[in-house]
Amino acid sequence: MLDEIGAALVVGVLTGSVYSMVALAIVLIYRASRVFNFAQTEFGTTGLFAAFVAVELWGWNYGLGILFGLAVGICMALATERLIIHPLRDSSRVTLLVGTAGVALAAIGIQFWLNNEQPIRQMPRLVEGTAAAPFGTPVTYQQVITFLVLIAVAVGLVFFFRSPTGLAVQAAQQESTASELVGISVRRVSMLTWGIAGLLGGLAGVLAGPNLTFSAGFLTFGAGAALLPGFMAAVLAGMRSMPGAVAGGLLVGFVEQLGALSIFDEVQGSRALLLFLFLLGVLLLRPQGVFVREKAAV
Amino acid sequence: MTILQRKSRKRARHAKADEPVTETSVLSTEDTESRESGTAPDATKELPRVTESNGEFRPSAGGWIARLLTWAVLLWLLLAVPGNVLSPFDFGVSDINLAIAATIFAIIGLSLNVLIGYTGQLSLGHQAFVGIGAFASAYVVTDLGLSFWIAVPVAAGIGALQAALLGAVSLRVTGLYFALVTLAYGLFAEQSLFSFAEITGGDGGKPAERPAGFADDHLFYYLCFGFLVLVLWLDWRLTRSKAGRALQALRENPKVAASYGVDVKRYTLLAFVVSGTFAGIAGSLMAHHQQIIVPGIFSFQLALVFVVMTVVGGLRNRIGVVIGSAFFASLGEGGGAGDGGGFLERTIGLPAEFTGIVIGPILLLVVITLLPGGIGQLIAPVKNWMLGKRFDRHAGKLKEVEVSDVRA
Amino acid sequence: GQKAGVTGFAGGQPGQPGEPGVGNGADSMGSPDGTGGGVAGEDARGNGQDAAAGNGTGNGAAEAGGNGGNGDGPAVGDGDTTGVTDDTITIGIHAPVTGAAAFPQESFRDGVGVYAEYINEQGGIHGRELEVIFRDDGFDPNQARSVCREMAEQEEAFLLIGGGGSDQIDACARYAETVGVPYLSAGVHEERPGLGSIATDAFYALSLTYAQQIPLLTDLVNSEHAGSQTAVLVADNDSLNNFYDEAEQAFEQETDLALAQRVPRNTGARDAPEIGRRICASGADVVLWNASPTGLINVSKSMTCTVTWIGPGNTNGLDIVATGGCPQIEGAQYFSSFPGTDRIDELDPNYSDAYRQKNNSEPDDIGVALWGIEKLVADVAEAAGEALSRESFTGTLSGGDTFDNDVYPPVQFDGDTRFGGTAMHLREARCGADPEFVTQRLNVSP
Amino acid sequence: MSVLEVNGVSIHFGGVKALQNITLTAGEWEIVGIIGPNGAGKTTLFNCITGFYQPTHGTVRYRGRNITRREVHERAALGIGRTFQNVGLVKEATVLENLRTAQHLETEYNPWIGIAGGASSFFEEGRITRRGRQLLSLLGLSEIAAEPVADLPYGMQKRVEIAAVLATDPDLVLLDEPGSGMGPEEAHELGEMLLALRKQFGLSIVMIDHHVPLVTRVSDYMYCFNFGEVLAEGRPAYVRNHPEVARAYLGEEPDEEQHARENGQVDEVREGEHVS
Amino acid sequence: MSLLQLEDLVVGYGAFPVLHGVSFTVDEGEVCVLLGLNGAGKTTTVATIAGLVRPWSGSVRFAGGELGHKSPSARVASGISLCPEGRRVFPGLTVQQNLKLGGWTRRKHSGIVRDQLALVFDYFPRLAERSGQLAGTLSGGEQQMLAVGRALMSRPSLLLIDEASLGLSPTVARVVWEVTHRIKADGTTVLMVEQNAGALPYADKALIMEKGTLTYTGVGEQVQQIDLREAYLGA
Ligand SMILES: Nc1ncnc2c1ncn2[C@@H]1O[C@H](COP(=O)(O)OP(=O)(O)OP(=O)(O)O)[C@@H](O)[C@H]1O
Ligand SMILES: Nc1ncnc2c1ncn2[C@@H]1O[C@H](COP(=O)(O)OP(=O)(O)OP(=O)(O)O)[C@@H](O)[C@H]1O
Ligand SMILES: [Mg+2]
Ligand SMILES: [Mg+2]
Repeated sequence: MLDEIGAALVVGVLTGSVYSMVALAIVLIYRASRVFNFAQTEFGTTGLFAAFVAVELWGWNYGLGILFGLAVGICMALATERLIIHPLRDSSRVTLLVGTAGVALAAIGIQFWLNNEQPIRQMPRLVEGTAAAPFGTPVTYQQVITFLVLIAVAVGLVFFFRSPTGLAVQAAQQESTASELVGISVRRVSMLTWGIAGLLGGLAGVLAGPNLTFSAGFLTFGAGAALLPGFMAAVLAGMRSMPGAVAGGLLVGFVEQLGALSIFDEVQGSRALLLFLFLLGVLLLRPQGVFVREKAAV
Repeated sequence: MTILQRKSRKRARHAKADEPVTETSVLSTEDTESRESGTAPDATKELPRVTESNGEFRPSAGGWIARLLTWAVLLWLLLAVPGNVLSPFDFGVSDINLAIAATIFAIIGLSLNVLIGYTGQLSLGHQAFVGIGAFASAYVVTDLGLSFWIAVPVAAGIGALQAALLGAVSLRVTGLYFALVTLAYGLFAEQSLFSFAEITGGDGGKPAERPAGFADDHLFYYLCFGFLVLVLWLDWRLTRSKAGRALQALRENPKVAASYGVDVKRYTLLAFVVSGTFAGIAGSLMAHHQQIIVPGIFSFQLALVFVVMTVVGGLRNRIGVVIGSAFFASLGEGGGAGDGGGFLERTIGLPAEFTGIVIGPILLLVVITLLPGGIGQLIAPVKNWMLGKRFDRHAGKLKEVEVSDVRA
Repeated sequence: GQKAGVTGFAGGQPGQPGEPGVGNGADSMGSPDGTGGGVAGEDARGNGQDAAAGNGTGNGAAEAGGNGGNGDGPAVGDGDTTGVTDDTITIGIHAPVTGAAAFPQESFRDGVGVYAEYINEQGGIHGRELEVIFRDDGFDPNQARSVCREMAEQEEAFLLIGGGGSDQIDACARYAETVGVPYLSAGVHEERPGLGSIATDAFYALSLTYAQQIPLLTDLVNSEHAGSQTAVLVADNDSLNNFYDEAEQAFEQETDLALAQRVPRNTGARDAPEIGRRICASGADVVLWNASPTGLINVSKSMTCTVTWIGPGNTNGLDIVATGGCPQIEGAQYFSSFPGTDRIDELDPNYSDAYRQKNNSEPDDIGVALWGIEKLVADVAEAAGEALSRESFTGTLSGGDTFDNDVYPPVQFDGDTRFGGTAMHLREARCGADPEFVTQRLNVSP
Repeated sequence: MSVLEVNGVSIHFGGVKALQNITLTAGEWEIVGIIGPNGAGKTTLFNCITGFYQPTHGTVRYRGRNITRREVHERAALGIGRTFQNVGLVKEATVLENLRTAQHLETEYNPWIGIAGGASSFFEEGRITRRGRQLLSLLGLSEIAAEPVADLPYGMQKRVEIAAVLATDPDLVLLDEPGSGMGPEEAHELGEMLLALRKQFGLSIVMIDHHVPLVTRVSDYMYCFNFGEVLAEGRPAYVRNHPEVARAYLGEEPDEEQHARENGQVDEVREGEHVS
Repeated sequence: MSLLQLEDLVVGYGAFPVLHGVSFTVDEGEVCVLLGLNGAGKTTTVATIAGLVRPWSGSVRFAGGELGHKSPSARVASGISLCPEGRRVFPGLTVQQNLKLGGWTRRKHSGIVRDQLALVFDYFPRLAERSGQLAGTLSGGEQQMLAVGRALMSRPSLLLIDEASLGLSPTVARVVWEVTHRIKADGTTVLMVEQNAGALPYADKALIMEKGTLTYTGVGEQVQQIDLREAYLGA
């Protein structure tokens, strides 16, 4: 039992670190554009596909392939901003949400199509091998790297939001007319944040991908599905706090993983059940979110 | 309770004496008692009569005939063609199935429109609402052996109940929290609830017989169409009555709504219940349409399709939502049948099976960026014209905001 | 009758009155009782137009009724001839090429109709050309049912073939049985809770079902992995309940079973580590995995130990699984009802040439599977004689003859059985080889 | 009997003491004016009366009934109507539609009957539409009945807001800066209108405004707030010329001796500021 | 020399023109007041100058150059700052953050930002008191002060103020007008929209607008003589 809980903790933190990375980007975009970005994980899957193609099919050097994947993720995010978000800037939030969902679905469709010859893919790891196996659960170097990158990114984002540019990002979202009137180019700010989100997405993709097989929609609905847990984590963070998003992702990962305990073996969908109960509990106890101080400034 | 209080207030007012207060009376508060001697005539009595607006557009005789003809063609398309009556087309099984799916999706779209459009709350778990309606209906018919006509109200009631419960929980919070709760609920239903064979009959699904007299696809279409008309009626009356206006005020400015006396919680719950009822009805019809309803289809992707079709149809635009939903139903049902001539396969190598999943979302993006108001925006001029107004290309268009690069 | 009416088994099979499962067009409720069906069939013949009216159930068959074509009395060979014209026979295949666990669309695009083209070049089947239509079922039982309905009723397919995905096969098979369209597929399960047997009327499994392959699996363990500890991991789809129970029991009795449990259908990041942990903790070295291939690979990637994967056919033995899963699944042994491309040329020298002739791509093992099934259909139709009808086709197929086309293991239906497989081929993953799944043994029978 | 009695109300937000022990009454058919520097707590008092804020101390009574803990919509049902400092209307709806919405409590059918399309709902809808039009014509707003509120100039929106509050059929109306965004001419008209409406509808009015001449002209009684406290109260002329008020609010030299003598002059200065 | 020059400006919303050919100039170092009834088009005029609304025809020239289709943010960089109607503070940011953002175009020169901040706090001590409060929770008048302060932060060469006195107590309104007078000395030109006659004593030039056209222009002494009621009714 203790072993199982230990394993759940390890696996929860490892899967959770991908959720956290997604949650960070979701919070970032939400703070910048007031939209829940459904395409976030597809920036990652697309980046992963690109890296895979570069490394495995074109025979590029691994590092170059990863950079290429990240670049594709960023480009996709920028294109989304220019082609969908910008033209829809005056529309309601769910229209924007549907726009990003459309981007995600289109990306998945295209991945499906271009990939249909070989639907099951594997990307080699950055560093092969297992760093440790606490409680019988292998922790790969890849996962250790993912976790470290997550922490670095989260710290970076906290500082970003404290910087003048970070302030401008929030200002642009809260009162875009006024932002223009103080000289902030809403357009540039928006591109900047989407670019960062694309980078985060790409990172999640190229870091999470090698641990599993991947197929179209890998990070959205596939084996590495992190969109919905990422969303939960982001909401738990009140859609604003960066450290909250990280903690939220890890927590969601852990709670979900408790469903894997053998006492729940007979319970169908124990993970979803636990998450649902957990969220209900959270909402009843702390309606304003878990990781938010009321009216926190940053 | 509140109504009673209000009535008593009115009585109190009518009990006042008759002398009007004079404008010049300048009294300090200490003397208020002495001023308790005037009256104000009841507002409604004194208000001037207003003549109804003048100079309204009236179509010419020719205009009326054109409109009537258009109506006739529309009715023929909706009523005669699917039944292969007076129709040069041969409506085969896949066509009629598509038509049925379209009506059912339209009801789902309208259900979601109540939530997203009227209350501004996003539901990411609507597949669960529909699914539970479907299994409730199948259960009533198959396990309890009762009639379809009992199953539909039961499904609607269960839909209403779950929406009310979920709504009550999430009323404590607003905005994305409701989306989150519905999302988690949907996943829970999909992975946990729908895994109970007692409810769903197992992965192979639960049979759901069609009602006597409607076993035939064509007849079943008319049944579904009837329900769609009913839902449209309810939805129309909702928006045209006090509840709809209260919801609009709530959505735009809850403080103002409350200051008008709108009970925020009560009306939000009301909208949830209405939405849940519609979803339950749709679920029931879906079960009897499929005849065996499998739990596997009620996945998050379906919930996403529901949201997408509603928004693409056009929030708060009934006809747009119906058209958008029908369109997405055909994308889903038709699967790969989109690329008839194999045109895309020859040109860009896109196989027919993938047209739905590749072209569909791209089409969606094009529609939504060109028409942020959805399909409803596109058809608004036609609709207005058919309702006897002047044809105005700009009707339904969102207000152009000539502001450069600024989010208003 | 109706415009797109589909011919049901409106009149019984005159040649074999009382043959259970055949000729009881009205019997769509799954009654195994041949007599009742026969009576209904008798009645139906009198009614001609409405086959089902006879026994008053009116269920399913009411739609299937219609132009039975045999309203005017019994004549041998004269039966339901939907899909058969003087010069064509149309058959329909469905399989998932989109959806959660799709097969490569290219494989189906290229593989479907290779044998048809080949046989048509040879003069067809009694002068009739074989036409194959294909529909994607999107890995969705509802869509499977509706594409099958479309193929049967609108496209008037003579028979339907399930290309993969047990839930879709189940859904389509059950539909096919309500309207009496012959339905052929690889063996999957025999029944599922709540819905009963998959094979009540028109269903024919051309290979061993999962459960029938259990003895093969225990034999495999005992012959090649003697002394190993075993684990049984089965997807939690309820159609596999039966398989799981029987496999657990068999492995318990005949091998050293260390772990038995159900696994989620799509094993990804969140469950793979826990499953891998349990396998390694149990000490098993041979693991029966009957769940999705991606799950197989994901679990194998998050394990600290190495094991030999084994399992029943067909999906996990496909080359695409090895291509995606190597090197982790090295040594995996999966049964399959068709050989890989490494052995097909020696078994049936026509396949590769015919494949290349139709397509400008290299033949693959999915093509072999399609080739084999089309070939089987053609063989049976050939044997059914000139006067082809659904009745004569199914009559021939289930008449007790063995059909061996060198691709599929021999198929034989006699008496009541709807599961005509007799053996399986065995494929083994050898990472680095070409193809990476080699055909290790042919025609392994229980 | 007073219509409104605010008794010792205090509220604070973190460190900010927005209201401290405020006591205020408004009698039947009385117009009470509130002035005071920015951030003095005027709007906060309205929020306490209408229920958007819960006072930390003190009670709010309406016609003798303690309503301190009532919900906002319950207070509205009792007959308290209010306008907002930054225009409280449904902006995307038309003016007439807003008036219908405002008659929520006047619309006497069950919402479910409305959804089902019961006959009574059609009848009521017709009635409230007519009543809405009557109100608009009374306030001279008939011409813009079909305009979406968002397209109207600010001053016009302020007027529509008053029409909407009247549509709720209130007994007590709280007006938060009704004259803001209005020119002198319009502010003058507004004053006339308020007096007329009070008479016609039998209203008690509490109003906040920075147009001191407007407030002094229409009020029967006046309060000046400062730092969450009542600085001065009494008849308008008294409050307006109160030295503390002059210093804290009007920014004039508090010269108590000259106070009486300079009354007229002070008036003129302010007349110059807010022509009315 | 005129700093701002509007020529035959036609602006509208949707299909309806609101300004029907407005022309006027504002000279450097001038305080100019734009008066007019509700809906006259005052807001539209200043919004066009700030770039929030695109003119249909006509030209806006600033410091000798045509502004054309420059974005609002680019105009701020070139020295135009607007305190908009309806305040539009950043509700989720603190007072201090709001003001800092007002100096966005000057963020490279921390000295200027610091000086301006001190100046704004000096003009409006209430803002200094509340520097850590979220702007959304300020009272209406406090928000208005913040909006004016924020517009001052970039030390613009042309300051546009749209009804600054709206919601301000007489004292604070007077402070705003005095500020315009004071910054004139630093070379800042001011164009302010007002409905309040109290602003007139501080103005060098007055424009009166009616239904989208200018009906009156007065300079110097004339300005002090304007009787608003007569001006509106009599024109
Ligand atoms: N976004 C808009 N869409 C349509 N019409 C508008 C819009 N904004 C303003 N108008 C119209 O333009 C005209 C001028 O409006 P503007 O706001 O410029 O007037 P204003 O002089 O500033 O009035 P106020 O003193 O009330 O602020 C008004 O008739 C108004 O109805
Ligand atoms: N929710 C809140 N959180 C923190 N402070 C608040 C809140 N609401 C109001 N305040 C503070 O309380 C004080 C009183 O605000 P209020 O809005 O009542 O002022 P007001 O008298 O209406 O001023 P104005 O004339 O500017 O509208 C202000 O200083 C304001 O900053
Ligand atoms: Mg206020
Ligand atoms: Mg204005």
